Amino acid sequence: MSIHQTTIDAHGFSPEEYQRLLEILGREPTITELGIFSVMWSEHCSYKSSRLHLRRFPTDGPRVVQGPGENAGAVDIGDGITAVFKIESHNHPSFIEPYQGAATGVGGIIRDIFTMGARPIALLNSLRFGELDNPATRRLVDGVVAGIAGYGNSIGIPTVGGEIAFEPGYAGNPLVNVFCLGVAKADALAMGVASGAGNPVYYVGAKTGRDGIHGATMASAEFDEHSADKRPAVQVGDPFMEKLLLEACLEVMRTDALVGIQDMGAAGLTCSTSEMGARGDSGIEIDVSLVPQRETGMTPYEIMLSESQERMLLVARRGREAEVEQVFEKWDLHAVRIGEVTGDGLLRIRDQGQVVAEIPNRPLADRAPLYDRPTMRPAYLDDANHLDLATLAPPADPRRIWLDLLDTPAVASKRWVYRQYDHMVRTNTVVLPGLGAGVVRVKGTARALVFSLDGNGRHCFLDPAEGGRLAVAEAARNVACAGAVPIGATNCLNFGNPERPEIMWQFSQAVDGIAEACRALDVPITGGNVSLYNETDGQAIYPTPVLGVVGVLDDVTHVLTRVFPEPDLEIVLLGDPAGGLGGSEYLKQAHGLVRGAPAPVDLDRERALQELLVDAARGRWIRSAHDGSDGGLAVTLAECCVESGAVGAQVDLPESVESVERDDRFGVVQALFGEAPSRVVVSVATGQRERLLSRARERAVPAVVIGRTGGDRIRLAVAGEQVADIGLDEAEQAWGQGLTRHFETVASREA
Amino acid sequence: MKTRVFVTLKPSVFDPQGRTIVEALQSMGYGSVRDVRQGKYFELDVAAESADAARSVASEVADKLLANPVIESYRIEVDGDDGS
Amino acid sequence: MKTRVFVTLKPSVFDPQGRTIVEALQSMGYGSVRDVRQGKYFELDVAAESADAARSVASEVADKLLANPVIESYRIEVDGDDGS
Amino acid sequence: MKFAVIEFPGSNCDHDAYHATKHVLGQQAEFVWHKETDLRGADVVVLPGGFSYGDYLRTGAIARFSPVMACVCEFAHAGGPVIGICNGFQVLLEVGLLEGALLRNNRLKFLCEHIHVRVEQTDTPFTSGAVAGQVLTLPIAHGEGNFHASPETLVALEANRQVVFRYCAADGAQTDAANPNGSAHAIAGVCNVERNVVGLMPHPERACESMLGSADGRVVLESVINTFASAGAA
Ligand SMILES: Nc1ncnc2c1ncn2[C@@H]1O[C@H](COP(=O)(O)OP(=O)(O)O)[C@@H](O)[C@H]1O
Ligand SMILES: [Mg+2]
Repeated sequence: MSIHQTTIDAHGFSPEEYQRLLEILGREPTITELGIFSVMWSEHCSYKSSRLHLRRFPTDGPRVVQGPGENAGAVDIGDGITAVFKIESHNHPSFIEPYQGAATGVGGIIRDIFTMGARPIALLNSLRFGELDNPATRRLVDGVVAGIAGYGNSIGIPTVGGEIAFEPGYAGNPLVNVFCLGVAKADALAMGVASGAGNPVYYVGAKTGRDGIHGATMASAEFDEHSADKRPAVQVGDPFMEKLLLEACLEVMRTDALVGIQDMGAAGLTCSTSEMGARGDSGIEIDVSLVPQRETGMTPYEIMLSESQERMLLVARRGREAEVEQVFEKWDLHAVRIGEVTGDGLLRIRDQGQVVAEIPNRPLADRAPLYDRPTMRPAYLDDANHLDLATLAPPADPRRIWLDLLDTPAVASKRWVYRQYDHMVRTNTVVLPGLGAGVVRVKGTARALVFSLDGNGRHCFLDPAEGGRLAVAEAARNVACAGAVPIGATNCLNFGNPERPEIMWQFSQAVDGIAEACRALDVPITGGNVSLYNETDGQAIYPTPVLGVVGVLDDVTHVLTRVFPEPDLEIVLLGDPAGGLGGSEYLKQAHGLVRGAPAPVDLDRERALQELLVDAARGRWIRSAHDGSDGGLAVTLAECCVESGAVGAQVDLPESVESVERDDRFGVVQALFGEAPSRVVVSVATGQRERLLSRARERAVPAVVIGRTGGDRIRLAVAGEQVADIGLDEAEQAWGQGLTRHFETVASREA
Repeated sequence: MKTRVFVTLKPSVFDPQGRTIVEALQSMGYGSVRDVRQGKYFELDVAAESADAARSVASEVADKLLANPVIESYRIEVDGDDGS
Repeated sequence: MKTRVFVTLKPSVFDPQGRTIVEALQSMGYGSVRDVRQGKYFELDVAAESADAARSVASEVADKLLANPVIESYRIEVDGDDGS
Repeated sequence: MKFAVIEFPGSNCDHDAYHATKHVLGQQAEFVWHKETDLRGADVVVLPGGFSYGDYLRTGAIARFSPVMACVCEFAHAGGPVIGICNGFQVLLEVGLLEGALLRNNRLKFLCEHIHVRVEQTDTPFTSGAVAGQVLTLPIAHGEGNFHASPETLVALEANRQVVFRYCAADGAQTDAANPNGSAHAIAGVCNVERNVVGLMPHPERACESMLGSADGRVVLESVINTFASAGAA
């Protein structure tokens, strides 16, 4: 029976792609085969628009144990221990069902980590939403945060930090990116391979239902006004099941009865069987009628494409079956043998013995479509990059601007968010959320792992290449501010429709920027995720690469946070004192503009700054370090002062002489609220000023003493002239409540 | 008027709580309980002239707030009224 | 046999979820909803010969597991049986 | 002395309790799987925090039926010291070793932060090393920690001096703002009439090393170690 053209179209094949399918099979596909090809060749699984570009990332380095290609990347942190980490997006599912979408995103990334044989020890998330004055957005935020909390808290992996931003462009397409970090003994990494003909293939975990069928293709399709009625089945997360799977899988891996293991994520059984086979250069054969099912009457097509959560596929060594089965029994899980590895290189699917699909495995993966899509610099840039301060209304009183910025949800304390996350479980969290990068100690060693997620859609909108460089620099800088050496990176590239040349240009530029900065800062990319088609009704989100950088702190007792620890310490500004207003929070907040160009990062100077920070932490020359970002130095300083045991400061900032946008009316505003990379505010340990300044000179990092901690107010001067002054209680009131007040009356669905 | 709203997961949606409860009951010796699905139950006190009016308020409220139409469906009962 | 168990907080126990829902509804313009109490709802599939037998299994199960008598009370309905 | 840390499916602070007792305080510690039916000669039992059975249905509701709970009850009835932390406290309430129940936090959100509790009673094995009225800084991490009991039970708990920990401000004052979850009488932890079973929502085991933000939780675990040592000496 021949497959109808409408069926082929509904599976998203282009004519050329379908032709290639026919060549591979040498015949017409069965419906199950068509489904398998369609998910494997979807954007989500095949990276067909992005693969070409991702090759430009640096992925090697002396510390890299596992680069891109496996379930997660891995770097050597010393003491025979490997850090395993990855980031994943769950944007579309979270928009459709915020709680479950976010929850299953967390579940998915955790599986990627323990699949590698690593124990997950920390989670981060990076979130983007529309503005909070819209009640629908507030419900979305409420649901996403509750979903992340619901899953992470229950499974017992601390969520130790992240980032959250609000821009109108994300209103119809929020971004939910989650990052997980685990640790493994260097020699105990597990791989997603199927090899050794005759070895049994096991299915373990939740039963298969009709959830998320075509989820992988859905994640690659633009939203339109009909999406709401398509109502694709939503997966419901079961963190309890995953906790059992996590413990049982780690226990099985401690035996050597296992050949390979992979979770069933996007495209479920299809992806796990064919990828494991392809990696092991083997065939694999399963019978879908043996797959545990939650619903009756499921077809082979449905079983192969289901995205039910909390399932794993594993290949055991023949003769060692009993050991594997016993471990799962202990955890009340039943490992079910559904097939075996074969030597014929075919992915063969049976249903009660009868073959329903038979596909050569290598070509399914290797001959997946690959596109070099056209790129074109978008027309909006010329206008958007042009910022003329003379056309702006005169700035308000600096004190007023300062308080307003502190109270902006993007800048204000994220306490409302992270209070909902168990950030202390497992007793490794050395720095509580809100104080800087995530810091977890590695028990049994003196070390800690330090990690940060950063990205700024506004910057990338105005200059995607610079935005990419800035994101890498900021994430690495946040790691260095804690005293750690950045050693590896992961990334999540959230963009619009790649078939539009302007979007593809943004993508390509951002990749170039990221690649360049990763090389310069010596943080190879070990993996990541691409999420395309982030558009609603033809309106794309800001191009939003999110960078996750992981660093290692050899001695955990050297750790630093952003907070000024006590009065009477000197405050030093490291890095470039000049800030610009292009793309700044001030411009958006006070003038409603996303305009100009973000201040560029000088990567050599950035690297020198980060090395200086690591030296200063090791030498205990400094007591705190905080990276200035959104809202400029005035906001940075306020953030150093508030929070636990608040201490005030008197600071005199240099005038921003070199700023690009010269306008006398804006001199003070630029000094206080101008943004620039490679700037860090530190408090100096008593008696260590000269050492810090001389080391800074050696490394050619600008360093100026700008003030002293103490008192119960934050007083700011520019070039000797007092310009703004707020009480710690006022700062805490504005900054502490800026986000929370939006949520006081929201009734959550999960209530 | 006392109005009851029952919110249940749609039949195709997986109910991990229900499954865990059945397994617990089975290990406690209640093998005769073959399946459990867990839902939510709301008792609303609605100021309305008639059962119909109360029902219509309750169903608006269920649509907007009490139930999540993507994964849940609901049923309403009004005191002294058996339609459903 | 389909058996339903409704578990509600005892009237003396404060129900913050219900209160939050009332407040949200009032801010959404549903002033006519004067009170909301939230409970749990279980659908049990019980293998039993009669409605009475199903009811008795359900009430044992509710006593032992589904409801916590310190804070909750429950009610049972069996398909094709209106006793309560 | 030997601690038994009970592991239910879904427990996730089991490793925290094990680490604190074994590696920080240098005692013997063993995990005891919920299907086991003996406590392996333990001197003290810890029911750790987490989400036993996913907290599905109701916190602690399913875990109380685990085989090991019969041993725990027997151990408790024989006077052995038992501490339930967070989810472990919820299990102790469900199984009836302690009185009361825990409702959802009054603001409905899960809450993870450091709070203060006042030690109200020092004649339990877990508070004997504290000074009456001592204020401890401890982390909480729960969604259902709102202690509830009938008015009669509350009167009895107070009259019998069974309220062991109460939420308070940093200076020990009892204020509404210092009660994070709406608990009746600001109750953070209680004991049984015999005083050998203690349950509390805050996590002393997460506060045994100053690097983690507070070491105030040590007094709870050290109390039971010292009680045992002096009992052994006597
Ligand atoms: N979604 C989130 N989840 C958890 N923690 C968050 C989240 N958003 C922000 N935080 C925490 O709040 C702090 C401030 O975040 P952010 O405003 O991005 O600061 P910065 O730009 O200095 O990194 C960080 O320590 C971060 O970990
Ligand atoms: Mg940031």
